[in-house]
Amino acid sequence: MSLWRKIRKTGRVAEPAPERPTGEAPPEAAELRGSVQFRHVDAGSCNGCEVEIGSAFGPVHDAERYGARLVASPRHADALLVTGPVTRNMEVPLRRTYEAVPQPRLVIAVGDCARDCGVFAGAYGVAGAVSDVVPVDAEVPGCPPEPEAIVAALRRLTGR
Amino acid sequence: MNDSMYAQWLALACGAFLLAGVLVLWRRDLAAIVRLFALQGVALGAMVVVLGLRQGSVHLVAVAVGVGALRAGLLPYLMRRALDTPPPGNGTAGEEARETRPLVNVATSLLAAAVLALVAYAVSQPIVRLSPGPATQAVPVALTVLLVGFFVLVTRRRALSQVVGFLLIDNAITATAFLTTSGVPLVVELGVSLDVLLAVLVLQVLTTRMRAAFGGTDLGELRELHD
Amino acid sequence: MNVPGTLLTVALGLCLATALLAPAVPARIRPALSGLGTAAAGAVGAAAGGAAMAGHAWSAWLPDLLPLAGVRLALDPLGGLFVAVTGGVAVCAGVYGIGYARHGLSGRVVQATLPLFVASMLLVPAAASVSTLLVAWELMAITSLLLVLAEHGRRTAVGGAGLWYAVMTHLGLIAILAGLAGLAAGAHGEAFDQLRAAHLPPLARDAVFLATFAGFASKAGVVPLHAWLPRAHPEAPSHVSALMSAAMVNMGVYGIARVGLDLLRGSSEGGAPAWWWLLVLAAGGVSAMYGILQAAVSADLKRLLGYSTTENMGLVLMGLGAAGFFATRGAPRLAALALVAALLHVVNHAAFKTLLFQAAGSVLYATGTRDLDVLGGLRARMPYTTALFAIGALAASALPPGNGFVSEWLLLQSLVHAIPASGVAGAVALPLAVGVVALSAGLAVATFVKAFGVGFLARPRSPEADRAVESPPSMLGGMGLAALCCAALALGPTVIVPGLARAVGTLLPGAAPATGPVSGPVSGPAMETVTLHLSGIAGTMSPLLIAAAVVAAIILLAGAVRMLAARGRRVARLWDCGVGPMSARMQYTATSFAEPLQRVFDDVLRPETDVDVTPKQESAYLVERIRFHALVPDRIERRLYGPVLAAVDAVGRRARALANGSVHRYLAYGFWTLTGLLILLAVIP
Amino acid sequence: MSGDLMSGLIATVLQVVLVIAGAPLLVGLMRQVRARMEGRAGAGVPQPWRDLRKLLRKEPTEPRDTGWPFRLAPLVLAGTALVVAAVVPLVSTASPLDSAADLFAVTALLALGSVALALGGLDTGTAFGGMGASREVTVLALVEPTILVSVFALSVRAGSTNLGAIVNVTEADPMRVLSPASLLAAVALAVVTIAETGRIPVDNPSTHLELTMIHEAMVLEYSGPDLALIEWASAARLTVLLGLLGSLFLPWGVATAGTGALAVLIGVAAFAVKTAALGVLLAVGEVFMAKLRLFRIPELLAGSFLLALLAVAASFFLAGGA
Repeated sequence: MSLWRKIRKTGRVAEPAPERPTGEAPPEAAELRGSVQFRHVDAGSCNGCEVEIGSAFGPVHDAERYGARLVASPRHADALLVTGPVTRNMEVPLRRTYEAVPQPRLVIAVGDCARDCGVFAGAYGVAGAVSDVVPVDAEVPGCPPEPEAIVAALRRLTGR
Repeated sequence: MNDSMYAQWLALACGAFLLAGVLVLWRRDLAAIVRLFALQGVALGAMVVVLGLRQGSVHLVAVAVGVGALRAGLLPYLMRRALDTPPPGNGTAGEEARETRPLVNVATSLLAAAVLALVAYAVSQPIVRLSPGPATQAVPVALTVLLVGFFVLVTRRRALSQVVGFLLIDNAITATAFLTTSGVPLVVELGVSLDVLLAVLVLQVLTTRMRAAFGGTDLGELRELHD
Repeated sequence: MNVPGTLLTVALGLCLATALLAPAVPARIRPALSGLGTAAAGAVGAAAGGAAMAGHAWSAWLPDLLPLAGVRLALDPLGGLFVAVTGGVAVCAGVYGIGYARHGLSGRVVQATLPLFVASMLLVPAAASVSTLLVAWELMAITSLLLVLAEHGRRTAVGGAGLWYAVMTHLGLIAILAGLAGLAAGAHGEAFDQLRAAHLPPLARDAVFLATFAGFASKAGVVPLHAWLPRAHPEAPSHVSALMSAAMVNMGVYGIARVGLDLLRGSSEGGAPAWWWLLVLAAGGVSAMYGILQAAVSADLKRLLGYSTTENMGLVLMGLGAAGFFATRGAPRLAALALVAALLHVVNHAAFKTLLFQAAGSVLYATGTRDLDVLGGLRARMPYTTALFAIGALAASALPPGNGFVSEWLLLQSLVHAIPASGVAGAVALPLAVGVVALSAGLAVATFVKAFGVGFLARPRSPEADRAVESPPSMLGGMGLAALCCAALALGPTVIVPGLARAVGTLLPGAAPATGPVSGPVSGPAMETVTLHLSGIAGTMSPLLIAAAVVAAIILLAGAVRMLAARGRRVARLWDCGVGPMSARMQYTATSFAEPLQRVFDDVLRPETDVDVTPKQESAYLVERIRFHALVPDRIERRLYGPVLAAVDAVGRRARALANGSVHRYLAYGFWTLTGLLILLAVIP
Repeated sequence: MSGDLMSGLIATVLQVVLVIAGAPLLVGLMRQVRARMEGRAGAGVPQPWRDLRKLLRKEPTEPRDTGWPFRLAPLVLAGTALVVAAVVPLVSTASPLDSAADLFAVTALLALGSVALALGGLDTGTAFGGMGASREVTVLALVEPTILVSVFALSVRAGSTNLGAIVNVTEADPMRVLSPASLLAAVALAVVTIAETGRIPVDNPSTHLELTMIHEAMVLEYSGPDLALIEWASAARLTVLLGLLGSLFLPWGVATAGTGALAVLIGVAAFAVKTAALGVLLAVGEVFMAKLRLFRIPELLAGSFLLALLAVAASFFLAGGA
């Protein structure tokens, strides 16, 4: 009963949906038409981006309302959500994860580290940016990126 | 109240009575067990009300209200209070509020209850055959609750679940009395209820004392007194 | 001599001829001769049984064949059913045995005994007097024992299994002998016709029933008399396992039905006591539950199948017990329905268990192991065996469109509709019985998903499994025949049900109308001919239509998906979370698969697990090796037989003190005995 | 006779189409309800259909070392769901297939689908596939007694296990729904439905944590149209089972034999409303519950078995019980 009361009192916490983001979507996204499943790969991130991704899929930003969803297996996924500079240990796994995604597949590099290794550029354990390992279709800048930016990038893929 | 309505309402009340009884075995949370017991009190009251309405006896309805108030109101209230009293010392409240490790595990006790229900049905057939009617036919229900109460008494560790087991037996006896004779005299019922009240009070005092002495109400620990 | 008589004689003659010829021919062609002879005898026997089921009764008295009483044979529809089932199994086993015997089983004794074993099993249901039955029974026991011991030189476990089997089967024989002798004494004659007319006092009648029930139940592998079954069936050569598990255990069922419902008919005028049949029902229920539970946690493929036999015999006994019980309650239609369900399950079980044991034998033949934990990956290496095992597993797990489903459906129908007719005892027993049937069906699903999924699918877990190759054509042929029987029984049970109804008619006279309780082909639209209609109660089900509908739906969906799909299939690397490669040892094994069930039924199974951690020398926190050892013992065996064996052992040790080697003492024993006897004779008037 | 057959046939076809089209919508509705109660906006009711449309156009993959069990599993799962959707009386009791399958056959068909998927999971040879299969069949085995004993309880009243007969009897005497036997059986079957369809508290359909998965662990290797079939099939099984609960215990509006087109239309509407209502109820319940630990599930199932057995008992304990 107390939970019921809490639900009634809290009501809707999701913020009103902002304008649909502009900018062109990757050509593969056209086939997905409003439903994109993401498999998240942490290629060596400091977990800052993970917190923001969590918040993007949380109730306030609610990325799920645009047809995006996180899934447990790359076989179920349409796109990879890669964070962090690609460390040497994660280079092969990232490539294999990409291979495991059925066609058509997309990759989003989330955060500055994923785009260009950020502050870790040239570090001995880093193999390179995400685009050095797998083809990247969209990027979200920021360290860490704001949830709004992540949601906007997801929306460009779902087209909603 | 026509025949089929009477039979159906009585069956419903008996069904709720039975369900509340066997669900006591399912729940581990002592607060939930007390709630189930209160629900059973309501069902018992409703059963007597149906019987009273059938016989057109205002007296029986009044008794029903009394029974309901005692079983669904006062006794659960007392048990809630016993439950809410914080244990002395730094609390093992989580341990205390749950029937964590019954002597017979929950799944097995549920299956045992199923068998008990069938046994109760089989052994009460002679009684039913004496005067078949919707009320007597429900005697197996009361008998099942009695056996389940006994089972709770035997297999549960917490003093409070034991109290509930004892009260289940009492509820079952009351139900049998009403179902077979369609009502015991008010005085007898009052006397029995007072006895029960007394027993609950004694057990509550005992529980409090046990807590003070052992810091818990696991009756298994009483064995230490023997050693 | 009429049709069934001639055919049965031909079948027995074929068996005998094969047994005599087999030792004489060279070892190279001996398996072929023996196998083909057995198969031919089986086919003729099956025809004899079929003719008897079709209503051609036959009986014969050969006074000179055995001293004192002579041999009495008769075939009625009930006996015919069991003869037919035995014959069918023998056909499959004979064909299969040709290839299987190449693995060092072409010896004279084994190849000559096989047809004799089949002959004895054809004789048991055809026996029409106590002495004939007992002789055939003993012949069956001895030949099967010889066959169980066939591989005793190769594995040490065979000897122990043989000893268990020998002791238990003879104790069973003694029980049957005692029971039937008691009945014969009361009837002043030992022919079955005389027994039927006998009037025994109630106490003697109960004793006869209990003794014969114990004896026959031990043959059927019913708990707690099952201890020999999970030992002997795995250790016997696989086609012998098939014969034992699919045909021999049925003889126990036959015996219980024959004695309880037929021979004791005269003694139980006015109805047999209901507790007999409740006892049978309870024994069946306990066997079904316990058997399938042990099968579910077993990792030995053939032991699993052996325990599954116990389960299925349990289900059959539940049907039999329910039938007897309903008959005592004056509900002949329900009784007939339950009996039809039981007999149909006998037939179904024979078909799928033959198939499964033979497929397990092929796996053993190809890999040398029966341990599911090291099998796997056989789908690619033995595609036909895999597909055939899948058919058997589908049937054994009682799912549509398998044939096991049909008989379990009938059994459930008979149990579900009986409440109003069966009084208090029924009201208590039947819901529990339904629960038991349901749980055993559910666990059977788990068991066979494990056996098939772990044993045959995915990747091999050992080099032996990796090297497996497909079996020779004769073995595939044997399995294929059994699979065909399964398919036919699954899709067209309405065809054999009238025959079963006739068999039921011999046991429950007056109960079954001429068309049977489950009238198959009735006039009406074409759809009706493939639907099982229960007369008296409203229940219908059509196995053929269900199978057709499922196949149609699958084809429809496959077509739709192909039409809508935009891209072709791609073979990809297994998803191993990107690290890989995943070794075959990372797969779930049979033990791990059964672990949740084992944990749920912890209180019943009491598994013994032992974790042994050896730390490195440098630090207690670094582990060098972890050994995990798990064993699920047969608890009933341990608790019940352990004390008995210990007591026998103690008595034996005490008895050894009597024999100390002194000749004088032995002579003294004789002297004292003689004197004692003389005194006893003098005292007794 | 032929007119009856005709209207029954039409009703059956309508029913199948309704389940095919409506099942994803039901899942969407349930997700939407959950989202709203969690304060989110939700993806909208048609979202599952968008997912399916996309999955159908994606590339199916097949891991190395897998074979026909892996390929066949989605088809069998979806095929059995389709057959069950045609057999059970959701819109009308006059289905021409009604005599082909009763409640026993329906549960066995659903079990066949689960078994196929479990074998598909085992065929991949991954640890998660085996784990999911093992748990799925364990739950399946323990659910079976509850189902069959509940069927027993329901059949006592109708004297038959055929679904059409049971629904007809209930529809003729709706007050029977309020009897203890019926209520207990309803609760028991509701628990079974939850366990069979892998909803909270038995399994969490939206979990991402492999170690707690039952159903999801078996399908980790499927992609594209195969996955679409599996997702559709689980939605269809949920729809059919909820619809069946509705027909058995709230039979109002189900068309019976010999009624006209209007009755069929009413049946369609009633089925849609009832199923949606039950789905919403289930979704709301899920918000308030946590997933049970795997080894607490047997307790839940033992409890439901007890309820089913009491339902049978109540049908002969109590005068007004049946």
